Amino acid sequence: MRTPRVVAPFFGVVGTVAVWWLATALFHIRPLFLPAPPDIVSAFRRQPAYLLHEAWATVTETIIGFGIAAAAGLGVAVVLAASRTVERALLPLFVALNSVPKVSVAPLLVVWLGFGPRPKIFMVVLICFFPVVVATMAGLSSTPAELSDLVRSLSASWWQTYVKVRLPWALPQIFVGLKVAVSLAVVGAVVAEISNPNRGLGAVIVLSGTSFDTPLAFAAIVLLALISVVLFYLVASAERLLLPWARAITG
Amino acid sequence: MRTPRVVAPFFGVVGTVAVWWLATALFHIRPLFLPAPPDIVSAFRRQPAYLLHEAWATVTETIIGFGIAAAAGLGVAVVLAASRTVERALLPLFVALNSVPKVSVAPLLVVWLGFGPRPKIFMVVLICFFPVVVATMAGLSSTPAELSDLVRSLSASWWQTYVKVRLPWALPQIFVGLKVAVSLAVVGAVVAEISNPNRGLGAVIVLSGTSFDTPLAFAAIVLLALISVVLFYLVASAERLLLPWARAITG
Amino acid sequence: MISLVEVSHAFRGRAGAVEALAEVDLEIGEGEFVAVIGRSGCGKSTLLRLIAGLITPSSGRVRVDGVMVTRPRPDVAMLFQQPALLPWRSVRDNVLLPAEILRLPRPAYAERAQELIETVGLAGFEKRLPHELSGGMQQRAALCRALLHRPRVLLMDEPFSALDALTREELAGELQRIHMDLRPTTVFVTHSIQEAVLLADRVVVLSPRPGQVRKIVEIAIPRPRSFGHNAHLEEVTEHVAELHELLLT
Amino acid sequence: MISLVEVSHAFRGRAGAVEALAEVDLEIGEGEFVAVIGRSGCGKSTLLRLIAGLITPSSGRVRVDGVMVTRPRPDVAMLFQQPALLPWRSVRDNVLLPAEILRLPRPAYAERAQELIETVGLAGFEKRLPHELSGGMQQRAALCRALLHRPRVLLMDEPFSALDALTREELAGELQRIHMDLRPTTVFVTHSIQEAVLLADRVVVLSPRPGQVRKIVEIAIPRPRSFGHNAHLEEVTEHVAELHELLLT
Amino acid sequence: GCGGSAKDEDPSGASSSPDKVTYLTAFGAVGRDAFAWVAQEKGYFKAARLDVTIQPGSATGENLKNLAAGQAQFASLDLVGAWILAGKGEYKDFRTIAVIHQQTLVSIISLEGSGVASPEELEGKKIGAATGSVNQLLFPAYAKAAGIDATKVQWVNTQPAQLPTLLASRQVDALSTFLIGQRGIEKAANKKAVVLPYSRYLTDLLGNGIITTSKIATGSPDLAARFRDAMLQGLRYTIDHPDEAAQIMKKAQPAADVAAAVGEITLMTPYVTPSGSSSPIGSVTEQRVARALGTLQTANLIPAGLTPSAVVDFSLTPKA
Ligand SMILES: Nc1ncnc2c1ncn2[C@@H]1O[C@H](COP(=O)(O)OP(=O)(O)OP(=O)(O)O)[C@@H](O)[C@H]1O
Ligand SMILES: Nc1ncnc2c1ncn2[C@@H]1O[C@H](COP(=O)(O)OP(=O)(O)OP(=O)(O)O)[C@@H](O)[C@H]1O
Ligand SMILES: [Mg+2]
Ligand SMILES: [Mg+2]
Repeated sequence: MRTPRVVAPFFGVVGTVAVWWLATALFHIRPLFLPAPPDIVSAFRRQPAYLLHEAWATVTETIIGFGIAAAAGLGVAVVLAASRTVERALLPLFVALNSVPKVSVAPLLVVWLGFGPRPKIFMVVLICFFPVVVATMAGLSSTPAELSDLVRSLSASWWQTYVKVRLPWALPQIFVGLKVAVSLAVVGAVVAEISNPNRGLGAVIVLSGTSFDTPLAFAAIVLLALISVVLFYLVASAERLLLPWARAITG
Repeated sequence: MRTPRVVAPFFGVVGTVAVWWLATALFHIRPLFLPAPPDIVSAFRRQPAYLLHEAWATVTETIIGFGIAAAAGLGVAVVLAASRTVERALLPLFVALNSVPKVSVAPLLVVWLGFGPRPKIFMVVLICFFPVVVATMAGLSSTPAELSDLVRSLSASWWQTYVKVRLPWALPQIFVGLKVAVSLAVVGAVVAEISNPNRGLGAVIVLSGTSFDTPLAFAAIVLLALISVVLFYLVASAERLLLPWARAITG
Repeated sequence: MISLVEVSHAFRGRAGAVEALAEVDLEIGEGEFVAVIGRSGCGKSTLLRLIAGLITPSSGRVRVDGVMVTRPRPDVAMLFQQPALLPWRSVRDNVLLPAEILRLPRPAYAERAQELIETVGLAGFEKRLPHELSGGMQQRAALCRALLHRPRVLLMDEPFSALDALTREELAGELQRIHMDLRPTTVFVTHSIQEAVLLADRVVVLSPRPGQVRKIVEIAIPRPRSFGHNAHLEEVTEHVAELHELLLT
Repeated sequence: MISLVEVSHAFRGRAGAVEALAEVDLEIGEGEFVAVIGRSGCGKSTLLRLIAGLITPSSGRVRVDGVMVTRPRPDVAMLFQQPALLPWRSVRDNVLLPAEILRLPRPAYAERAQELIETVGLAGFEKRLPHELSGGMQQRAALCRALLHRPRVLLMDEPFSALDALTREELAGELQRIHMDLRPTTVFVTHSIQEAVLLADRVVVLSPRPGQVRKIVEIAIPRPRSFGHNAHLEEVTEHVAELHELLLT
Repeated sequence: GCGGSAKDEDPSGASSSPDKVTYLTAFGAVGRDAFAWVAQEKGYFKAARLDVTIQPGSATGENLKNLAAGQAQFASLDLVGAWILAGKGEYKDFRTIAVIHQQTLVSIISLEGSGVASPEELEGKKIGAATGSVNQLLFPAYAKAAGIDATKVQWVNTQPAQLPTLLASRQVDALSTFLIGQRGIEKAANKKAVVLPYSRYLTDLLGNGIITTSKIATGSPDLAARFRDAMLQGLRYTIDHPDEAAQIMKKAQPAADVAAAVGEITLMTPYVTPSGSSSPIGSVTEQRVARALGTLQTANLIPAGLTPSAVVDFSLTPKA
C-alpha cells in the first residue's frame, strides 16, 4: 500500500503553513515583519488579476533567460571540457564573473539594455549560466573509461564522441545543473525587477515594501515560490522522461 | 612539451583586461560607468589597507557560511535521499524557500540577527544550501546497481551503506554542488553586506556608489572576483586531492 | 538449508516482461556443494539473487534455514558475476569490506585477507586500486572478499569466468579445500561442465529461458577430487558427456 | 599486417609502476588468426590495446599495415573484455553504433545487425536496454557490435568468457565461418586452450608478468575444424597438452 | 521586538558607565549624515555619557523596522516618509526629537540643456525616482501647486543608487531626488544641473529628522535629550566646518568621497537653520508640524486624525 504521490507534499505544505501561522499567533508577530497566512490570502484576493499579470511577466522572463542560459552553458561547458588549456584560460574568468554581485550589475544592465524585459532576461542568463557550466563540465568528464575507449577505438570524431557518448552520459549531471539553475532563474528575474521595478513580481515586492504593505509583498513572494516549485518540477519531470536508463542502472 | 599550468590562466586574465581597457579607451566610456583598469588600480592603491581589511571581513563570513551550508546541505540531502516520502514532503519547500529573493530577505535578517556578521553568515548559508542539497541528492541516487547490491547482500545497515558506498560514490557530484555553492557564497555575503553596509566589500560597493566613486566600487568587485576564484580553486584542489580514483575510472 | 518451492520470477520492462525462472523446485542440504549450469540467459544469476534475498520471487517461496527469505542475510555471501569492487578502495580494503560491515575484529581479518590475497595470486597488489588490475585480477579480488568472513552459505556466480585455465584449476582446488574444511552450503554457477563435475555434489541443469530444473545429476566421486588425470577419469568423462547432452536438448 | 618490435609497456601508478609487457616481438600476417593465451594479469589486454592504438608503448614500435600505430584506426575493431554497452541504447542501437560513427548506410547495416543479433541468439531482445540482459547476453551484443562493419583487423579480448560451453562452441564455429569468409586479421585472447587450438593458425603463449612471448605454436589442422569429435582429435589433444605444459612452467 | 543585540540598558540609573546605544544614519555614509561621525570624533557623545555605535542606515522603512525590532535606539530618516507611515497606522511607536532639515530637500533635478528648466516643461517627460519613494508620492501635490498636470509625467522606477547613472546616460529626462545630491549628479553627468525644489511650492514639509522609539521618549527622556544635544552639537560643528566634517567621516568610512560630502554639507546648510533666527537648530513648532501634516492630508497621503504630538515629542525638541 503505497501512499499516493501527492500526500507527502500536501502534508509538507500544510505543516509549514501551520507552523508559520502558529508562530505569528503565538509570538504576536506584527504583519509588518511577518504576516500570517490569512493576511497574505486576503492581500492576494484584493487584486488577483494584478498579481497574476505581474507573475506572468516574471515567468516569461525566467523561462526565456533559463532557456538561453541552458543552451549557452551547455555549449561553453562542451568547449571547456574539450580542452584543458581553454578551460584553464576561461574557467577562472567565469568564476570571477559569477562572483560579481548581481545587485550591483543590475543598474548597468538597465543603462545598456533599457527598461524592457531585456535586462531582466539578461540577468536570468547571468545567474543561471554558471551552475549549468560547472555541472555539465563535471558530467562530461565523468564518462567511464570503458565507454570512451570504445568510441576511441571506433575512431569517432570529436563531435561524435560528444554527441553519442559524452553528452548522453553527462545528462543526469547536466540536470543537476539545470535544477539548480532553474531555481536561481526566478531569483535572477526578481533581482532585476527589484532594481528596475516596472513589471513583474519583483516590482510588486519593491512597491509594496515602500508602502509598508508587507502582506502584499508576501503574496508576491508566495507566488514566486510557486513559480519556482512548478519550474523545478517541470525540469525534474523532463529528467524522469528522458533518462529512464539512468534510474535503471542505479540502485 | 606541455605548457606550464599558469600560462593559460595568465593569458586569459591578460586578454580580458586588455579587451576591457581597449573598450573603455575606444568608446570613451566614462569611469562612472566602467572605469578603465588603471583607474581601478589607483583606487586600490589609494587605500589598500582599508580594502584588504573589508575583504577579510567578507572572506570570513563567506567561509563560515559556506562551511555551515556544506555540512547542513549534506545532512539534509542524505535524509532526503533516504526516503522518497520525506523528499516529496520537504524538497518542494526547499525549492520554494530558495526562490525567495535574497535581496528582500536581507533587511529582515538584520532585524532578526542584528548588525554583526551573523545576518551575513546566515545569508551565505541560505544561498549555498540548495545547490549542495540538489547535487548531493543526485550523487547519492547515482550509486551503480552492482555496488548497492553488494552492500545489500552484506546486510549493511542504512548508515554503513551511506558511509561506505553511497557517499564516497557521490563525492564527485557533491563537489559540483560545492563548487557552485562556493561561488554563490561570496555573492551571498555581499548581498547581505549591501543591505547592511557596515563591514565588508559589499559595504565598500554601496558607500562608494553613493559617493560616485565607481573606480573604488570596481576595486572592491575585482577583490571579490579574486576571492571567489581563490575559493573556487581551493574547492577544486580539495576535489583533486580527495578523488584521484574518480579521475582514474573516467576517460 | 535452502529450499525453493515453485519459484517463478519475471522481470517487467518497457518492452514487456521477461520470464526468467518458472516453477523451480530445489532443496539444498546443509554443507552441500551444488553447481548450476545452463545456457546463457536462462536465469542462473536470477536464481542466486533470489536465494540471496536481493530480489523476491514473482511467485513461490524461497527459504534459508527454514526462514522465508525477504532480504539479504549476513551469513549468506554472494559473489557477483561482475567484480563490483569499490573503485576508491585498495584491493586490501575491498577485501576487508565485509569485516567492516559485519564489525568483525580488524587485525584478525586483515591477516586473513592477506592470506586470501596471496592464495589467489594477488600478492604485491594489495595497495592498488581496482582500475589498476586486469579483469581476472579484479575477479580474484572479489573472490577473496566473498570468502573473507567464512559465510555459512556461499553463492558464487561464475567466479572463475575471467581466469585462465590454470588459475582456474588452482582456485577450484582451493575452493574444494575450503569447502571440505568449513563446509559452507555452496551454490556455484559455472559455464564449465568440467568444473561443475569436479566440484559439485550435485549439478542442477537449467533449461533455456524460462529457466526450469531440467535435471539434477548426482556426482558420487569421492573427495578430494583432483583436476588432472585421476582414478575417476572415466566417471568424470561420463558425467561431462551426460551434462553436455542435457544442455544440448 | 601487424608487427610488434621490442614492445614494452609499463603502467605508472601511485604504488609504483607495473611492467605489463616486456620486449614483445610479434609478426601477424594478413588474414591470419592468432590466439593469445597466458595467465591472468600477464598483459594480454594490454597487448590488444597497444595494437588498437588505445595506448602507446613505453618503448618499441607497433605497426599495422606498415604504419606506426599512434591512435585507433577505423579498420581495426576491438572487442573489449567488458561489454561496454551504452546504457541508454537498445541492443539494436548499440550494435549499430559503429555504422553510425563510420557513417555507413543505415538500412543495409540495420539488416546486418538484425542477422548478427539472431545469430548470437538475442532475437527478441533487440529493443531492450543493456541492463535488462544477463552477463552473457551483454557479451554477445558486444560481439555483434564488433563484427558489424566487417573490419579488416579484429581484436577480441575473451569474447566468450561469459558464455556457457554450448553457446561458446556455436559462436566459435560462427567466428571461424566469418574468418574463412572475410579473412579479417584476427587476434583472439582466450582462456580456453581448447578454443585457441580449434580456432587459431598460431597460438601465442605469453609468460606471466611481465608478459613476454614464451612460445608460438603453429596449428596446422586444416579448416573448417569442427568442435565435436573429429578426424584430428589426436593433433588437437597433443596441442592442448603442449600448451597446457607451456602455461604451467 | 525580536531580541537580538538590543542594548537598552536602564538609562535612568545615572551611573558613571556610559549608555550604549545604536544609531542609524539616514542613508549610508554621505555628507548629510556626516554630523553623527563628527559628534563621535569630537567627543560629544562621550561628554554626554553615551557610547554610540553608528550604523549606516538604508531607507526610511528599513530604519523604522530596525528601531521596532530593538536593533537600534535612534535613527535619522526622512520625516515625510515616516509620518506618512504613522498616519496610515503602519507603525506609530516612534517620536521625532529633532529636525535636521527645516524644509524638504526633495527636488526635481535635470541637466542643463535637457529642456527641463521649469515645472511646466516636465509634462510629457520621463522622470526617474526611487520606487514608491516620497518623491513620487508628493509629486501630485507639487504639480497641483505648480499648476501642471501630474498625469502627463512618466515615472521610471529604480533603486536610489541608480538614479544619477540613469540621468547621466539620458535614460530619463529628470530625476526626483534630494537636492543635496546635486554635486554628485553633476560629477556623474559632467554637466551643470538644474534644481527645482519641491519646497518652492510645498513650503511646510520638513526634511530629515532624528527619531527614537516612543518607549525611550517617554521612559528615558534624559537619554534622548543627551543624545539629541550631542547630535545637534555635531550638526552645528559640521555646517561650520564642512571640510573637516567630511574628513572625519572619511576616516570612519573610507569609501566616502570628501568632495561630494563637502558639497552636500554646503548645499544643506541653508535648510538646517530655522527661519525664525531666535529658534535654535533642530527645533520645530507644533503649528509647523500641524501644517506639514495638513499638507500630507490634502495630498491624500494620510487620513485625517494624526496629531502633531503623535509623531513629535515636543518636550524633547530643542527649545530656545
Ligand atoms: N534487471 C533485469 N531486467 C529485465 N530483465 C532481466 C533483468 N535481469 C535479467 N533479466 C532477464 O532475465 C533472464 C535471465 O537472466 P540471468 O541474468 O538470470 O541469466 P543467466 O543465466 O545468469 O545468464 P548468463 O549466463 O548470461 O549470465 C535474461 O533473459 C535476462 O534478459
Ligand atoms: N590502467 C592500469 N593501470 C595500472 N596497471 C594496469 C592497468 N591496466 C593493467 N594493469 C596491470 O597490467 C598488468 C597486465 O594487465 P592486463 O589487463 O593486460 O592483463 P590480462 O592478461 O588481460 O589479464 P586478464 O586475463 O586477467 O584479463 C596487470 O598486472 C595489471 O595490474
Ligand atoms: Mg548470469
Ligand atoms: Mg584482460
